[in-house]
Amino acid sequence: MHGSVDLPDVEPDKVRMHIRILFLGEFGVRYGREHTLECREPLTVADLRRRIGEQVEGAAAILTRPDTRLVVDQTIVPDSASVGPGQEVAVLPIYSGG
Amino acid sequence: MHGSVDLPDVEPDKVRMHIRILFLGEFGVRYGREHTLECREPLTVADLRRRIGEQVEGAAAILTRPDTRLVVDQTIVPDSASVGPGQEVAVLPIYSGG
Amino acid sequence: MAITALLSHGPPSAEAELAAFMSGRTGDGAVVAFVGLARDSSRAGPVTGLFLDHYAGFTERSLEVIAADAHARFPVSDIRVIHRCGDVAPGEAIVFVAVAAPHRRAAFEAADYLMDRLKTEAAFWKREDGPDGSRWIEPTDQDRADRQRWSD
Amino acid sequence: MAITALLSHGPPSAEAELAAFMSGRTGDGAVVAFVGLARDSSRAGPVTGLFLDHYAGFTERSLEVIAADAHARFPVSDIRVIHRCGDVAPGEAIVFVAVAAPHRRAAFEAADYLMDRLKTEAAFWKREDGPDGSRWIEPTDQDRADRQRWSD
Repeated sequence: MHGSVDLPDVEPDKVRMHIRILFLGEFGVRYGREHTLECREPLTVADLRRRIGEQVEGAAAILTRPDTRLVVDQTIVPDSASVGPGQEVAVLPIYSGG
Repeated sequence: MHGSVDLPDVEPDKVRMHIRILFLGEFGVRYGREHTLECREPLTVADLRRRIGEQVEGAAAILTRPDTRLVVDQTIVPDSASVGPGQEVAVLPIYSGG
Repeated sequence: MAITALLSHGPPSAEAELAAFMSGRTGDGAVVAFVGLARDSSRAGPVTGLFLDHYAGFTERSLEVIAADAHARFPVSDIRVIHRCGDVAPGEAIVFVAVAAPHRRAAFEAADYLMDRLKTEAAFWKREDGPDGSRWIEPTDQDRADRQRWSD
Repeated sequence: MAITALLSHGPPSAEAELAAFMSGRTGDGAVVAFVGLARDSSRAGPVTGLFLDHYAGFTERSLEVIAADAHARFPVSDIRVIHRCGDVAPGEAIVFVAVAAPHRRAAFEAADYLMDRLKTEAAFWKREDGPDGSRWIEPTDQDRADRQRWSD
Protein backbone atom coordinates (compact mmCIF):
# COMPACT_ATOMS: atom_id res chain seq x y z
CA MET A 1 0.00 0.00 0.00
CA HIS A 2 3.03 2.29 0.14
CA GLY A 3 3.72 4.20 -3.05
CA SER A 4 3.44 2.42 -6.35
CA VAL A 5 5.89 0.33 -8.35
CA ASP A 6 6.68 2.96 -10.94
CA LEU A 7 7.90 5.50 -8.40
CA PRO A 8 11.63 5.62 -7.85
CA ASP A 9 12.42 4.23 -4.40
CA VAL A 10 15.44 6.54 -4.01
CA GLU A 11 13.15 9.40 -2.93
CA PRO A 12 10.66 7.74 -0.58
CA ASP A 13 9.56 11.03 1.04
CA LYS A 14 8.01 12.18 -2.17
CA VAL A 15 5.85 9.11 -2.49
CA ARG A 16 3.43 10.13 0.23
CA MET A 17 2.74 13.72 -0.85
CA HIS A 18 -0.96 14.25 -0.58
CA ILE A 19 -2.87 17.46 -1.02
CA ARG A 20 -6.41 17.59 0.26
CA ILE A 21 -8.82 19.20 -2.19
CA LEU A 22 -12.21 20.61 -1.14
CA PHE A 23 -14.91 21.79 -3.46
CA LEU A 24 -17.34 24.26 -1.88
CA GLY A 25 -20.91 25.20 -2.70
CA GLU A 26 -22.24 24.13 -6.06
CA PHE A 27 -18.81 22.73 -6.99
CA GLY A 28 -19.06 20.27 -4.09
CA VAL A 29 -22.39 19.01 -5.34
CA ARG A 30 -21.17 18.69 -8.93
CA TYR A 31 -17.71 17.24 -8.41
CA GLY A 32 -17.74 15.73 -4.93
CA ARG A 33 -16.89 17.59 -1.76
CA GLU A 34 -13.46 16.15 -1.06
CA HIS A 35 -10.60 14.71 -3.12
CA THR A 36 -7.00 13.78 -2.55
CA LEU A 37 -4.35 14.72 -5.04
CA GLU A 38 -1.07 12.86 -5.06
CA CYS A 39 2.01 14.57 -6.35
CA ARG A 40 5.78 14.05 -6.21
CA GLU A 41 6.86 17.63 -5.69
CA PRO A 42 5.51 20.99 -4.65
CA LEU A 43 3.18 22.56 -7.15
CA THR A 44 2.10 26.12 -7.75
CA VAL A 45 -1.57 27.05 -7.46
CA ALA A 46 -1.57 27.45 -11.24
CA ASP A 47 -0.26 23.88 -11.58
CA LEU A 48 -2.98 22.73 -9.22
CA ARG A 49 -5.71 24.29 -11.31
CA ARG A 50 -4.54 22.11 -14.19
CA ARG A 51 -3.87 18.96 -12.15
CA ILE A 52 -7.23 19.08 -10.35
CA GLY A 53 -8.95 19.69 -13.66
CA GLU A 54 -7.27 16.57 -15.05
CA GLN A 55 -8.10 14.40 -12.08
CA VAL A 56 -11.68 15.51 -11.30
CA GLU A 57 -14.05 14.70 -14.10
CA GLY A 58 -15.77 17.77 -15.50
CA ALA A 59 -13.99 20.26 -13.23
CA ALA A 60 -11.47 21.59 -15.76
CA ALA A 61 -13.85 24.27 -17.03
CA ILE A 62 -14.50 25.83 -13.63
CA LEU A 63 -10.83 25.68 -12.63
CA THR A 64 -9.76 27.91 -15.50
CA ARG A 65 -12.34 30.56 -14.62
CA PRO A 66 -10.72 33.62 -13.01
CA ASP A 67 -13.62 33.94 -10.53
CA THR A 68 -12.97 30.43 -9.19
CA ARG A 69 -10.66 30.99 -6.25
CA LEU A 70 -8.23 28.50 -4.80
CA VAL A 71 -7.26 29.04 -1.19
CA VAL A 72 -4.40 27.19 0.46
CA ASP A 73 -4.74 26.27 4.13
CA GLN A 74 -7.57 28.80 4.29
CA THR A 75 -5.44 31.63 2.96
CA ILE A 76 -6.06 33.46 -0.28
CA VAL A 77 -2.83 33.20 -2.28
CA PRO A 78 -1.74 34.16 -5.81
CA ASP A 79 -1.62 31.52 -8.54
CA SER A 80 2.17 31.61 -8.29
CA ALA A 81 2.15 30.38 -4.66
CA SER A 82 3.56 26.97 -3.88
CA VAL A 83 1.56 24.14 -2.34
CA GLY A 84 3.18 21.25 -0.59
CA PRO A 85 2.27 17.94 1.01
CA GLY A 86 -0.29 17.95 3.80
CA GLN A 87 -1.81 21.22 2.74
CA GLU A 88 -5.45 21.78 2.04
CA VAL A 89 -6.66 23.50 -1.09
CA ALA A 90 -10.25 24.69 -1.35
CA VAL A 91 -11.86 25.48 -4.66
CA LEU A 92 -14.37 28.27 -4.10
CA PRO A 93 -17.18 29.36 -6.37
CA ILE A 94 -17.97 33.04 -6.32
CA TYR A 95 -19.48 33.91 -2.94
CA SER A 96 -23.22 34.25 -2.94
CA GLY A 97 -23.43 36.47 0.09
CA GLY A 98 -25.73 35.68 2.95
CA MET B 1 -68.11 87.34 38.50
CA HIS B 2 -69.69 87.66 35.05
CA GLY B 3 -67.93 90.05 32.73
CA SER B 4 -66.74 93.32 34.13
CA VAL B 5 -68.38 96.71 34.59
CA ASP B 6 -66.69 98.44 31.69
CA LEU B 7 -68.00 95.96 29.10
CA PRO B 8 -71.10 97.04 27.19
CA ASP B 9 -74.03 94.90 28.25
CA VAL B 10 -75.68 95.11 24.81
CA GLU B 11 -73.40 92.36 23.49
CA PRO B 12 -73.37 89.83 26.32
CA ASP B 13 -72.10 86.93 24.13
CA LYS B 14 -68.82 88.66 23.64
CA VAL B 15 -68.19 88.96 27.34
CA ARG B 16 -67.38 85.33 27.82
CA MET B 17 -64.86 84.90 24.99
CA HIS B 18 -61.95 82.95 26.36
CA ILE B 19 -58.99 81.56 24.50
CA ARG B 20 -56.87 78.96 26.23
CA ILE B 21 -53.15 79.60 25.86
CA LEU B 22 -50.53 76.90 26.41
CA PHE B 23 -46.79 77.43 26.58
CA LEU B 24 -44.75 74.34 25.76
CA GLY B 25 -41.21 73.30 26.66
CA GLU B 26 -38.94 75.98 28.02
CA PHE B 27 -41.67 78.59 27.47
CA GLY B 28 -43.92 76.74 29.93
CA VAL B 29 -41.24 76.86 32.59
CA ARG B 30 -40.51 80.54 32.01
CA TYR B 31 -44.01 81.95 31.59
CA GLY B 32 -46.31 79.35 33.14
CA ARG B 33 -47.82 76.43 31.31
CA GLU B 34 -51.38 77.67 30.89
CA HIS B 35 -53.12 81.05 30.58
CA THR B 36 -56.55 82.30 29.61
CA LEU B 37 -56.93 85.24 27.32
CA GLU B 38 -60.16 87.19 27.31
CA CYS B 39 -61.20 89.02 24.22
CA ARG B 40 -64.34 90.60 22.81
CA GLU B 41 -64.03 89.53 19.22
CA PRO B 42 -62.16 87.05 17.06
CA LEU B 43 -58.49 87.77 16.67
CA THR B 44 -55.92 86.76 14.10
CA VAL B 45 -52.89 84.75 15.13
CA ALA B 46 -50.83 87.88 14.52
CA ASP B 47 -53.11 89.79 16.94
CA LEU B 48 -52.66 86.99 19.46
CA ARG B 49 -48.89 87.21 19.33
CA ARG B 50 -49.21 90.82 20.41
CA ARG B 51 -52.00 90.28 22.95
CA ILE B 52 -50.32 87.33 24.64
CA GLY B 53 -47.08 89.31 24.75
CA GLU B 54 -48.91 92.13 26.52
CA GLN B 55 -50.63 89.87 29.01
CA VAL B 56 -47.85 87.43 29.88
CA GLU B 57 -44.97 89.13 31.56
CA GLY B 58 -41.71 88.71 29.66
CA ALA B 59 -43.20 86.73 26.79
CA ALA B 60 -43.32 89.53 24.23
CA ALA B 61 -39.79 88.83 22.99
CA ILE B 62 -40.36 85.18 22.19
CA LEU B 63 -43.75 85.85 20.58
CA THR B 64 -42.23 88.06 17.91
CA ARG B 65 -39.62 85.47 16.97
CA PRO B 66 -40.43 83.79 13.63
CA ASP B 67 -39.33 80.39 14.96
CA THR B 68 -41.93 80.55 17.76
CA ARG B 69 -44.93 78.78 16.31
CA LEU B 70 -48.54 79.28 17.35
CA VAL B 71 -50.88 76.39 16.65
CA VAL B 72 -54.64 76.70 16.94
CA ASP B 73 -56.59 73.68 18.16
CA GLN B 74 -53.49 71.62 17.39
CA THR B 75 -53.31 72.78 13.80
CA ILE B 76 -50.47 74.79 12.30
CA VAL B 77 -52.04 77.90 10.79
CA PRO B 78 -50.73 81.08 9.18
CA ASP B 79 -50.51 84.29 11.22
CA SER B 80 -53.52 85.60 9.28
CA ALA B 81 -55.80 82.83 10.59
CA SER B 82 -58.65 83.77 12.89
CA VAL B 83 -59.02 82.50 16.45
CA GLY B 84 -62.35 82.52 18.24
CA PRO B 85 -63.76 81.75 21.67
CA GLY B 86 -63.19 78.30 23.12
CA GLN B 87 -60.19 77.61 20.98
CA GLU B 88 -56.81 76.55 22.25
CA VAL B 89 -53.63 78.24 21.14
CA ALA B 90 -50.27 76.64 21.88
CA VAL B 91 -47.05 78.60 21.78
CA LEU B 92 -44.27 76.24 20.66
CA PRO B 93 -40.56 76.74 20.98
CA ILE B 94 -38.47 75.27 18.19
CA TYR B 95 -38.66 71.46 18.42
CA SER B 96 -35.66 69.84 19.99
CA GLY B 97 -36.13 66.47 18.37
CA GLY B 98 -36.13 63.28 20.37
CA MET C 1 -48.90 47.00 5.22
CA ALA C 2 -48.91 48.75 8.58
CA ILE C 3 -47.63 52.10 9.65
CA THR C 4 -47.73 52.75 13.35
CA ALA C 5 -46.37 55.74 15.22
CA LEU C 6 -46.94 55.87 18.94
CA LEU C 7 -46.10 58.05 21.87
CA SER C 8 -44.91 56.11 24.89
CA HIS C 9 -44.80 57.32 28.48
CA GLY C 10 -42.28 54.66 29.49
CA PRO C 11 -39.20 53.19 27.83
CA PRO C 12 -40.04 51.24 24.67
CA SER C 13 -38.86 47.65 24.88
CA ALA C 14 -36.67 47.49 21.80
CA GLU C 15 -36.27 43.73 21.95
CA ALA C 16 -39.98 42.99 22.35
CA GLU C 17 -40.79 45.47 19.60
CA LEU C 18 -38.24 43.92 17.26
CA ALA C 19 -39.50 40.42 17.95
CA ALA C 20 -43.11 41.42 17.26
CA PHE C 21 -42.09 43.33 14.17
CA MET C 22 -40.24 40.36 12.70
CA SER C 23 -42.78 37.72 13.64
CA GLY C 24 -44.30 35.87 10.70
CA ARG C 25 -42.52 38.03 8.18
CA THR C 26 -41.81 35.88 5.11
CA GLY C 27 -42.08 38.36 2.23
CA ASP C 28 -39.48 40.86 3.42
CA GLY C 29 -35.75 40.27 3.30
CA ALA C 30 -34.74 43.19 5.48
CA VAL C 31 -35.61 44.64 8.86
CA VAL C 32 -33.73 47.70 10.07
CA ALA C 33 -34.20 48.81 13.65
CA PHE C 34 -32.88 51.97 15.21
CA VAL C 35 -32.80 52.62 18.93
CA GLY C 36 -31.97 56.07 20.19
CA LEU C 37 -30.54 55.98 23.70
CA ALA C 38 -30.13 58.71 26.26
CA ARG C 39 -26.42 59.44 26.57
CA ASP C 40 -24.69 60.17 29.83
CA SER C 41 -22.92 63.17 28.36
CA SER C 42 -23.36 65.81 25.68
CA ARG C 43 -21.17 68.54 24.28
CA ALA C 44 -22.22 70.59 27.31
CA GLY C 45 -20.95 68.03 29.83
CA PRO C 46 -22.33 65.17 31.94
CA VAL C 47 -26.04 64.41 31.62
CA THR C 48 -27.90 62.92 34.57
CA GLY C 49 -31.28 62.76 32.87
CA LEU C 50 -33.55 64.06 30.16
CA PHE C 51 -37.06 65.41 30.18
CA LEU C 52 -39.03 65.34 26.94
CA ASP C 53 -41.96 67.70 27.00
CA HIS C 54 -44.75 67.07 24.51
CA TYR C 55 -48.11 68.50 23.47
CA ALA C 56 -50.68 65.73 23.84
CA GLY C 57 -52.31 64.91 20.53
CA PHE C 58 -50.21 67.30 18.49
CA THR C 59 -47.02 65.38 19.21
CA GLU C 60 -48.62 62.06 18.24
CA ARG C 61 -49.72 63.53 14.95
CA SER C 62 -46.22 64.83 14.22
CA LEU C 63 -44.96 61.25 14.59
CA GLU C 64 -47.73 59.89 12.37
CA VAL C 65 -47.00 62.40 9.61
CA ILE C 66 -43.29 61.54 9.59
CA ALA C 67 -44.01 57.79 9.45
CA ALA C 68 -46.54 58.25 6.64
CA ASP C 69 -44.09 60.40 4.67
CA ALA C 70 -41.43 57.71 4.97
CA HIS C 71 -43.85 55.08 3.75
CA ALA C 72 -44.82 57.22 0.77
CA ARG C 73 -41.22 57.89 -0.13
CA PHE C 74 -39.57 54.45 0.06
CA PRO C 75 -40.60 50.98 -1.15
CA VAL C 76 -41.04 49.54 2.32
CA SER C 77 -43.68 47.25 3.79
CA ASP C 78 -44.09 48.25 7.41
CA ILE C 79 -42.96 51.04 9.68
CA ARG C 80 -43.13 51.24 13.43
CA VAL C 81 -42.14 54.31 15.41
CA ILE C 82 -42.31 54.54 19.19
CA HIS C 83 -41.17 57.76 20.76
CA ARG C 84 -40.97 58.37 24.42
CA CYS C 85 -41.94 61.42 26.40
CA GLY C 86 -41.32 62.44 30.00
CA ASP C 87 -38.32 61.63 32.17
CA VAL C 88 -35.54 59.49 30.70
CA ALA C 89 -32.47 58.15 32.48
CA PRO C 90 -29.10 57.73 30.73
CA GLY C 91 -28.93 54.42 28.87
CA GLU C 92 -32.69 54.22 28.43
CA ALA C 93 -34.30 54.14 25.01
CA ILE C 94 -35.87 57.35 23.75
CA VAL C 95 -36.99 56.22 20.33
CA PHE C 96 -37.46 52.91 18.55
CA VAL C 97 -37.85 52.81 14.78
CA ALA C 98 -38.27 49.67 12.70
CA VAL C 99 -38.67 49.34 8.96
CA ALA C 100 -39.29 46.18 6.96
CA ALA C 101 -38.81 45.96 3.22
CA PRO C 102 -38.29 43.35 0.54
CA HIS C 103 -34.79 44.73 -0.04
CA ARG C 104 -32.35 46.20 2.40
CA ARG C 105 -31.46 49.47 0.67
CA ALA C 106 -34.98 50.84 1.07
CA ALA C 107 -35.13 49.70 4.69
CA PHE C 108 -31.88 51.45 5.55
CA GLU C 109 -32.83 54.63 3.74
CA ALA C 110 -36.29 54.81 5.29
CA ALA C 111 -34.91 54.31 8.81
CA ASP C 112 -32.25 56.94 8.22
CA TYR C 113 -34.88 59.33 6.85
CA LEU C 114 -37.24 58.67 9.75
CA MET C 115 -34.57 59.52 12.27
CA ASP C 116 -33.50 62.69 10.46
CA ARG C 117 -37.12 63.85 10.37
CA LEU C 118 -37.78 62.83 13.98
CA LYS C 119 -34.72 64.71 15.22
CA THR C 120 -35.94 67.96 13.69
CA GLU C 121 -39.71 67.70 13.25
CA ALA C 122 -41.09 65.51 16.01
CA ALA C 123 -42.90 67.86 18.41
CA PHE C 124 -40.78 67.40 21.50
CA TRP C 125 -38.94 69.85 23.69
CA LYS C 126 -35.97 68.32 25.42
CA ARG C 127 -34.35 69.40 28.64
CA GLU C 128 -30.97 68.00 29.62
CA ASP C 129 -30.25 67.85 33.32
CA GLY C 130 -26.69 67.84 34.59
CA PRO C 131 -24.72 68.60 37.72
CA ASP C 132 -24.52 72.27 36.70
CA GLY C 133 -28.24 72.63 36.07
CA SER C 134 -30.63 72.13 33.21
CA ARG C 135 -30.62 73.36 29.62
CA TRP C 136 -33.21 73.19 26.87
CA ILE C 137 -31.95 71.73 23.63
CA GLU C 138 -32.43 72.70 20.01
CA PRO C 139 -31.51 70.56 17.02
CA THR C 140 -27.82 70.75 16.22
CA ASP C 141 -26.42 72.08 12.98
CA GLN C 142 -25.65 68.45 12.15
CA ASP C 143 -29.30 67.50 12.72
CA ARG C 144 -30.39 70.28 10.37
CA ALA C 145 -27.83 69.28 7.75
CA ASP C 146 -28.97 65.65 7.99
CA ARG C 147 -32.55 66.73 7.47
CA GLN C 148 -31.56 68.79 4.43
CA ARG C 149 -30.27 65.68 2.66
CA TRP C 150 -33.87 64.62 2.03
CA SER C 151 -35.18 67.92 0.70
CA ASP C 152 -36.71 67.64 -2.73
CA MET D 1 -14.95 48.55 22.40
CA ALA D 2 -15.93 45.13 21.13
CA ILE D 3 -16.10 43.70 17.65
CA THR D 4 -17.61 40.27 17.41
CA ALA D 5 -18.37 38.29 14.27
CA LEU D 6 -19.75 34.82 14.70
CA LEU D 7 -20.98 31.96 12.58
CA SER D 8 -24.18 30.43 13.86
CA HIS D 9 -25.58 27.01 13.00
CA GLY D 10 -29.07 27.96 14.10
CA PRO D 11 -31.20 31.07 13.73
CA PRO D 12 -29.77 34.07 15.60
CA SER D 13 -32.23 35.46 18.12
CA ALA D 14 -32.41 39.05 16.95
CA GLU D 15 -34.33 40.22 20.00
CA ALA D 16 -32.00 38.59 22.52
CA GLU D 17 -29.00 39.87 20.61
CA LEU D 18 -30.39 43.39 20.52
CA ALA D 19 -31.20 43.34 24.23
CA ALA D 20 -27.69 42.16 25.12
CA PHE D 21 -26.13 44.68 22.74
CA MET D 22 -28.03 47.60 24.29
CA SER D 23 -27.62 46.55 27.89
CA GLY D 24 -25.73 49.04 30.06
CA ARG D 25 -24.95 51.27 27.10
CA THR D 26 -24.82 54.85 28.41
CA GLY D 27 -22.18 56.49 26.22
CA ASP D 28 -23.76 55.77 22.84
CA GLY D 29 -26.78 57.56 21.49
CA ALA D 30 -27.46 55.20 18.61
CA VAL D 31 -27.90 51.51 18.01
CA VAL D 32 -28.71 50.30 14.52
CA ALA D 33 -29.69 46.67 14.04
CA PHE D 34 -30.20 44.91 10.75
CA VAL D 35 -31.86 41.53 10.42
CA GLY D 36 -31.73 39.72 7.10
CA LEU D 37 -34.62 37.31 6.70
CA ALA D 38 -35.12 34.43 4.31
CA ARG D 39 -37.82 35.45 1.84
CA ASP D 40 -40.48 33.10 0.56
CA SER D 41 -39.87 34.18 -3.01
CA SER D 42 -37.13 35.50 -5.25
CA ARG D 43 -37.02 36.78 -8.80
CA ALA D 44 -36.87 33.12 -9.83
CA GLY D 45 -40.14 32.22 -8.08
CA PRO D 46 -41.28 30.72 -4.78
CA VAL D 47 -38.61 29.74 -2.28
CA THR D 48 -39.27 26.89 0.14
CA GLY D 49 -35.89 27.04 1.86
CA LEU D 50 -32.27 28.07 1.67
CA PHE D 51 -29.05 26.22 2.27
CA LEU D 52 -25.95 28.25 3.10
CA ASP D 53 -22.78 26.29 2.53
CA HIS D 54 -19.66 27.51 4.30
CA TYR D 55 -15.99 26.63 4.69
CA ALA D 56 -15.35 26.11 8.39
CA GLY D 57 -12.76 28.53 9.71
CA PHE D 58 -12.38 30.44 6.46
CA THR D 59 -15.97 31.68 6.56
CA GLU D 60 -15.61 32.87 10.16
CA ARG D 61 -12.52 34.82 9.22
CA SER D 62 -14.29 36.47 6.31
CA LEU D 63 -16.90 37.74 8.78
CA GLU D 64 -14.22 38.95 11.19
CA VAL D 65 -12.37 40.87 8.47
CA ILE D 66 -15.54 42.64 7.35
CA ALA D 67 -16.45 43.61 10.93
CA ALA D 68 -12.92 44.86 11.62
CA ASP D 69 -12.93 46.90 8.41
CA ALA D 70 -16.21 48.54 9.40
CA HIS D 71 -14.81 49.41 12.80
CA ALA D 72 -11.70 50.93 11.23
CA ARG D 73 -13.75 52.96 8.79
CA PHE D 74 -16.48 54.51 10.96
CA PRO D 75 -16.49 56.20 14.40
CA VAL D 76 -18.49 53.45 16.07
CA SER D 77 -18.13 51.81 19.48
CA ASP D 78 -19.22 48.22 19.06
CA ILE D 79 -20.10 45.88 16.23
CA ARG D 80 -21.78 42.50 16.42
CA VAL D 81 -22.28 40.27 13.38
CA ILE D 82 -23.95 36.88 13.55
CA HIS D 83 -24.30 35.00 10.28
CA ARG D 84 -26.04 31.75 9.91
CA CYS D 85 -25.05 28.70 7.89
CA GLY D 86 -26.92 25.53 6.96
CA ASP D 87 -30.62 25.14 6.30
CA VAL D 88 -32.87 28.18 6.66
CA ALA D 89 -36.67 28.28 6.38
CA PRO D 90 -38.54 31.29 4.94
CA GLY D 91 -39.08 33.96 7.58
CA GLU D 92 -36.05 32.89 9.61
CA ALA D 93 -33.15 35.21 10.26
CA ILE D 94 -30.02 34.70 8.18
CA VAL D 95 -27.90 37.53 9.49
CA PHE D 96 -27.99 39.89 12.46
CA VAL D 97 -25.85 43.01 12.49
CA ALA D 98 -25.76 45.58 15.27
CA VAL D 99 -23.71 48.75 15.50
CA ALA D 100 -23.51 51.19 18.41
CA ALA D 101 -22.09 54.66 18.10
CA PRO D 102 -22.19 57.98 19.93
CA HIS D 103 -24.02 59.48 16.93
CA ARG D 104 -26.52 57.92 14.60
CA ARG D 105 -24.99 58.79 11.22
CA ALA D 106 -21.94 56.59 11.84
CA ALA D 107 -24.11 53.75 13.14
CA PHE D 108 -26.33 53.81 10.04
CA GLU D 109 -23.39 54.01 7.67
CA ALA D 110 -21.46 51.23 9.35
CA ALA D 111 -24.48 48.89 9.33
CA ASP D 112 -25.15 49.69 5.68
CA TYR D 113 -21.48 49.08 4.84
CA LEU D 114 -21.40 45.83 6.80
CA MET D 115 -24.38 44.47 4.89
CA ASP D 116 -22.99 45.50 1.51
CA ARG D 117 -19.71 43.76 2.32
CA LEU D 118 -21.43 40.69 3.76
CA LYS D 119 -23.63 40.29 0.69
CA THR D 120 -20.62 40.12 -1.60
CA GLU D 121 -17.62 39.07 0.50
CA ALA D 122 -18.83 36.78 3.26
CA ALA D 123 -17.70 33.29 2.30
CA PHE D 124 -21.07 31.62 1.83
CA TRP D 125 -22.56 29.74 -1.05
CA LYS D 126 -26.32 29.90 -1.11
CA ARG D 127 -28.73 27.44 -2.65
CA GLU D 128 -32.37 28.39 -3.04
CA ASP D 129 -34.84 25.54 -3.03
CA GLY D 130 -38.20 25.90 -4.71
CA PRO D 131 -40.98 23.73 -6.12
CA ASP D 132 -39.14 23.56 -9.45
CA GLY D 133 -35.82 22.51 -7.96
CA SER D 134 -32.75 24.17 -6.54
CA ARG D 135 -30.47 26.89 -7.83
CA TRP D 136 -27.19 28.27 -6.58
CA ILE D 137 -27.10 32.02 -6.18
CA GLU D 138 -24.54 34.68 -7.02
CA PRO D 139 -24.63 38.29 -5.84
CA THR D 140 -26.98 40.41 -7.90
CA ASP D 141 -25.88 43.37 -9.97
CA GLN D 142 -27.52 45.50 -7.27
CA ASP D 143 -25.39 43.81 -4.59
CA ARG D 144 -22.25 44.56 -6.62
CA ALA D 145 -23.31 48.16 -7.20
CA ASP D 146 -24.04 48.59 -3.49
CA ARG D 147 -20.59 47.26 -2.66
CA GLN D 148 -18.98 49.65 -5.13
CA ARG D 149 -20.35 52.64 -3.21
CA TRP D 150 -17.73 52.06 -0.54
CA SER D 151 -14.70 51.71 -2.81
CA ASP D 152 -11.96 54.11 -2.02
